[in-house]
Amino acid sequence: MQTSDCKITAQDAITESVFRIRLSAPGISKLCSPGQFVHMRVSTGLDPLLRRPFSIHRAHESAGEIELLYRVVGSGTATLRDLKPGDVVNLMGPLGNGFDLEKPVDHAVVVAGGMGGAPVFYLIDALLKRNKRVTLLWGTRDGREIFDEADFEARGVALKIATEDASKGHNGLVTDLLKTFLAQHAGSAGLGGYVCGPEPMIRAVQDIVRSTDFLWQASLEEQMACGVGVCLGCAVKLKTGEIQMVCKDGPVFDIREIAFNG
Amino acid sequence: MQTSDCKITAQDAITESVFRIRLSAPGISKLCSPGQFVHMRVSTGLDPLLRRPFSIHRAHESAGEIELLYRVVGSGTATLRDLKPGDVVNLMGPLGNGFDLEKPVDHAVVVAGGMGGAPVFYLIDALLKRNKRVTLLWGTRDGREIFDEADFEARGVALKIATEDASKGHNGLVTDLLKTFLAQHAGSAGLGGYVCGPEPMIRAVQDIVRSTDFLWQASLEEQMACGVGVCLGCAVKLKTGEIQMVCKDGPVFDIREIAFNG
Amino acid sequence: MVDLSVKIGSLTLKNPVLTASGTFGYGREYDPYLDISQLGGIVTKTVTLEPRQGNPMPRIAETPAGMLNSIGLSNVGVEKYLNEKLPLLADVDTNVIANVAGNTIDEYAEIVSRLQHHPRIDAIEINVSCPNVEKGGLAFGTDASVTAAVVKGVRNQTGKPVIVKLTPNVTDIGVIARAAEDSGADAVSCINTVQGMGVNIHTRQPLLARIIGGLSGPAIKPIALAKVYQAAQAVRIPVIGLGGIMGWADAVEFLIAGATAVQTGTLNFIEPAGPVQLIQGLESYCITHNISRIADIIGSLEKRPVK
Amino acid sequence: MVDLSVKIGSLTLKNPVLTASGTFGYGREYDPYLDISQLGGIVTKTVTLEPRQGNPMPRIAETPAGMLNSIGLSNVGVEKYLNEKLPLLADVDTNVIANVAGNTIDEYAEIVSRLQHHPRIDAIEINVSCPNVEKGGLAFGTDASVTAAVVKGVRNQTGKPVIVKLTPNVTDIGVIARAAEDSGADAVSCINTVQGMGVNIHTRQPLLARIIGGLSGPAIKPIALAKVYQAAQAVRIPVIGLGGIMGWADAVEFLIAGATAVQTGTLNFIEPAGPVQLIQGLESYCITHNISRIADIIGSLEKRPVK
Ligand SMILES: Cc1cc2nc3c(=O)[nH]c(=O)nc-3n(C[C@H](O)[C@H](O)[C@H](O)COP(=O)(O)OP(=O)(O)OC[C@H]3O[C@@H](n4cnc5c(N)ncnc54)[C@H](O)[C@@H]3O)c2cc1C
Ligand SMILES: Cc1cc2nc3c(=O)[nH]c(=O)nc-3n(C[C@H](O)[C@H](O)[C@H](O)COP(=O)(O)OP(=O)(O)OC[C@H]3O[C@@H](n4cnc5c(N)ncnc54)[C@H](O)[C@@H]3O)c2cc1C
Ligand SMILES: Cc1cc2nc3c(=O)[nH]c(=O)nc-3n(C[C@H](O)[C@H](O)[C@H](O)COP(=O)(O)O)c2cc1C
Ligand SMILES: Cc1cc2nc3c(=O)[nH]c(=O)nc-3n(C[C@H](O)[C@H](O)[C@H](O)COP(=O)(O)O)c2cc1C
Ligand code: FES
Ligand code: FES
Repeated sequence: MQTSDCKITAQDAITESVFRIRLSAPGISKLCSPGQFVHMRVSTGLDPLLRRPFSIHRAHESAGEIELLYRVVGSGTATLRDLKPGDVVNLMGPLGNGFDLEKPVDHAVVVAGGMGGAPVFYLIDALLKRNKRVTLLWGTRDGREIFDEADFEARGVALKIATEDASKGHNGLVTDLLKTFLAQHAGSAGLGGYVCGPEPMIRAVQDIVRSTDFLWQASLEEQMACGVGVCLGCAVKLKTGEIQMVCKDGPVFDIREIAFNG
Repeated sequence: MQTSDCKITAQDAITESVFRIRLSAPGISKLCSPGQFVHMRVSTGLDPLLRRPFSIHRAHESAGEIELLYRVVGSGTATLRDLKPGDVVNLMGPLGNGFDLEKPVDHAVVVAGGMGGAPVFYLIDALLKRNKRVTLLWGTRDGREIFDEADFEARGVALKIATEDASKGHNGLVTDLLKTFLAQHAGSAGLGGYVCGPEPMIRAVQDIVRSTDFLWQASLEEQMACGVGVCLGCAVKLKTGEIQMVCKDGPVFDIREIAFNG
Repeated sequence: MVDLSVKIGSLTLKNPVLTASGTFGYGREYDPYLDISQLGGIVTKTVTLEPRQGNPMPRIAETPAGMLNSIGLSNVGVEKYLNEKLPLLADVDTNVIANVAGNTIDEYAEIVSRLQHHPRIDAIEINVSCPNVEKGGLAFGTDASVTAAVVKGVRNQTGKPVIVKLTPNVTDIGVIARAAEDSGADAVSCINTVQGMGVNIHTRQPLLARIIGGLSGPAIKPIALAKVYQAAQAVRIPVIGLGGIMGWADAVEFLIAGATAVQTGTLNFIEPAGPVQLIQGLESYCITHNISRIADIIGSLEKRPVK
Repeated sequence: MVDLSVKIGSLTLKNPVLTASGTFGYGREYDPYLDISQLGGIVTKTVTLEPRQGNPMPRIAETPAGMLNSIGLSNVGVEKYLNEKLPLLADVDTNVIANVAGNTIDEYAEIVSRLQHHPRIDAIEINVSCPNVEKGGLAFGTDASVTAAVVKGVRNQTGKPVIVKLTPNVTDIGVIARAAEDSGADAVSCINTVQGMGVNIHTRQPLLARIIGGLSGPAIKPIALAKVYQAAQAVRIPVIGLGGIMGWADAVEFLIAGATAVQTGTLNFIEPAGPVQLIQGLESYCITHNISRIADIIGSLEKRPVK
């Protein structure tokens, strides 16, 4: 594995602050699996200094390209936004463990909140390839951050939307959708759950799924420096008391094993 | 006076490392005079941190534009080189004292070495406007850094070139040209001298002109932080023992008054 | 309307933004770029008993997100300061803080005795932290008992608020801050520059003629914040925070960490209007966060729930 | 051919580039990115007597041209280090330097007594400079007599080269370096991280759960250079320089300032192949400047002619 300079081939605005970028990264596109991430150096300057982690949004192995979906929140993502096709960023990856795609024997329920939508596209591509039934529960604050709905539906994904600005679907949180889904599917066999989103949402989901008996995989985020388990900066505590590294042992964990707040 | 964001309107490579950039800067183009400089912030990031000083290479008051000529030597100038028309840099200026254009009563001899060529274009424009006779002695290491020769000659400038790579004119130093010039003009009245270039050249000129009795104005360079006489970083010692600031009291000094090395 | 005022001893600042000594001249140099009457105050360049030319050149260099300086307290001397510089500030509606340094403990007291009657001086900042001089400066500010002696000497001379400017180049800034407090200081300001150095690898010469100089700018912001926090934990007098402040958000960090006011230094070189923009930013921050008095956020750092 | 080798006590490094403790795991983690046998050596993560989980999260944050960490010496403990980590390095052709820390003076000696017979350990680096632990660490390294006691204890246990890793968070690093030298250390390395802090202005929480952490990266390079220079002036034993090295040019600065070897820390996170690229850069520099033995530039800083 190496770090490699990757050319930007396309960059589109979804909203003023959310962007989809496409990069030429043949090695990564070949090796990666859903839930893994790349660690990006956005400039060769010294500020920002550290690499930034981004989930793989979609992989196109034959084209040798990957896509990322990101929100501009600080200097690193602002620099990235200002880059144009032809410009180059440096990537390490693919990193992390990725999702277990076989665990939902039959029906996968994917819960995405905010930028948790990023890895979900790739995940669903892979689940559909494996002929799984897929339900996507997708919530955002701003309804414009929900997109490609028609495409999901055309491919047979059961899509339920929640927005806090009431612009699309249910007016409220994605966890409301999850509660409804679980009530409707109480006792169903062959289910498996995937959760991607900000920590408060993952905590809420942890609470909600306590009563279910199938596997819930959650993708976590932590501040990262190295991205490969060396700096020990991105620790997460498991309920066993054990410490694991989000970058190397994760970012995907069994949601029930995560010990939030001690 | 204010700092202002200025749009780049053109950028051309003279060689791989020397560039001419044109900027929209109406305020500066109106106020400036030859020998003054602008203090540029090349990016809004924190590295490089300080502004970079550049002499005004040419001013186009009616177009509201100025030109700079610069060599890429480090991170600031490398960042500048990578900017494209439409991109913006922030300028403070015009700063510094500029040349006294009236002092050569009749015949101005301009001595330029290396990037000392930058301010000389603007200086000569102004001297010609005042109907002065102009001789330009211009030396560089790399002959490709000498340009616009035909234009100077068409405008009546007596141009003598020295290059260290023997590609144009005299094979040697610009100070050789100066010695010859002074020998030829010994005793001439109405002369005035302008010197722009790296410190070793200015020292050599100081030595050579000791025997002449007209005014020699030299433009100095020092590391700068503030550019306006506040930080006291760019001090130069005069032979009187007094300390002056290159940014505010200069960059143009009477060459005989400068105390190099103590 | 947000109340941006804060108090440093008996001195009220209309807002917590001061410009730092050595980075704002004698107060009027940046007039073309900003309206200084909008500032909470101005700290003038360190003044010494006699004029000083300062150190040999080069005396500045750039570093990653920072700069080194080795100016060496170049200044006009107290005579000229009183007669030529202070009058320029006569009718400016802002506080003027005179920053002073001496070669000996007694010189600090002497120079303050010369300044202290001047009506235009609202407070005195004692520089016992300059890394760029042989005598006084760092050598004094790293020693609690010398610091105490300097402060006591000055305290005896003046009823005006006395601020002691501390160096970060110490093992425990709390000890020095307490020495200043116990000797009668009304406030401490921290930090002065951090000792630093650079080398030109082609000539093998140091970037600064005097080899070691003082590091300032955003690179040192985390260090300054830690020192401000430690000093604020150690003393009850106000702490004035500085070091690497480039915008209002940085200033808010300092206030939350325990600073009552802030100073901008290197920022002034990069964006002369920066200090005034910072005041506007502080006001917007307060409005966004529903804060009616900025003084309420001083030292409001919250502990994190343990994860 | 340039001779890149340097000597640290009885230890010869084939080149002066080591990877710093805590930034290179136990030595094999970066195998996919570089050939570690090309390195002058590897300093492994600080190991303590018992395994440690480290500090609460968050324990890293970014700063201008730098980063803060508050890992808190999270490590597998000496038992697992000996049985599981060192064997992974069995047949790697590079030097392995074990970095150790204890909660008490005696613990330093105890852990060294456990490690010192292991054939894979070529030298020992004593960490008396971690800012992120309650006991040992900074509290020891800021006190010359405690540092001396730790070094003596360790020295009694081993004939292997002993390197003492110093903290920059002191008034005078020369005093601590001399204490280490006088107590039998073979070298000092400097610097460990600089105390620093950051605040989230929206939550008013510190960026690090433990509030104050350690600053590393290019921001601290000028500080590290000054400390290396000061330490090298104070002792005759070799000084190993680190702090903010991002490329070969930075490494050359440290060598000229007085370092015999260098370590890369934060660089490894940003460019894992960086340390090896650095070695190539050093070689090119020597060729360009006609230097046949890199050891010749150690401490070769030239004074500037005074202007
Ligand atoms: C495994 C992983 C996958 C990720 N995938 C995506 C993705 O697909 N799309 C996306 O938009 N973002 C993703 N993130 C978050 C992304 O890395 C951060 O938004 C980015 O690093 C911020 O950089 P910045 O310089 O713009 O902001 P900064 O100026 O560094 O920080 C701005 C704000 O973002 C927070 N932040 C910074 N870094 C992180 C981080 N690593 N994790 C969480 N919060 C952070 C800071 O605390 C701060 O509040 C992912 C994070 C991880 C750990
Ligand atoms: C009044 C004045 C006018 C100038 N006019 C021009 C001009 O018209 N064209 C031009 O190409 N350059 C000019 N310079 C020099 C120019 O400012 C520097 O080349 C530039 O700042 C280097 O920035 P950098 O980030 O690319 O290099 P850095 O990485 O900062 O430095 C690279 C090298 O350049 C040297 N250097 C850096 N800053 C200066 C400086 N201010 N003066 C001298 N050497 C420096 C450094 O010592 C170092 O060796 C002028 C300088 C001054 C003081
Ligand atoms: C060029 C320069 C000159 C300085 N001169 C002085 C001085 O005369 N007296 C003083 O107390 N501090 C002086 N300082 C220190 C600053 O006041 C300030 O403490 C330091 O730069 C840290 O703040 P900053 O990072 O915002 O610049 C000087 C700093 C710089 C950069
Ligand atoms: C995440 C991280 C963990 C570190 N852990 C240790 C450690 O366990 N032991 C130690 O002696 N130093 C440790 N350090 C300090 C580094 O070895 C080094 O001294 C410091 O980072 C300065 O070098 P740099 O600027 O090149 O990173 C750590 C540094 C970082 C950034
Ligand atoms: S980011 Fe370094 S261990 Fe995870
Ligand atoms: S650059 Fe600040 S005084 Fe000249």
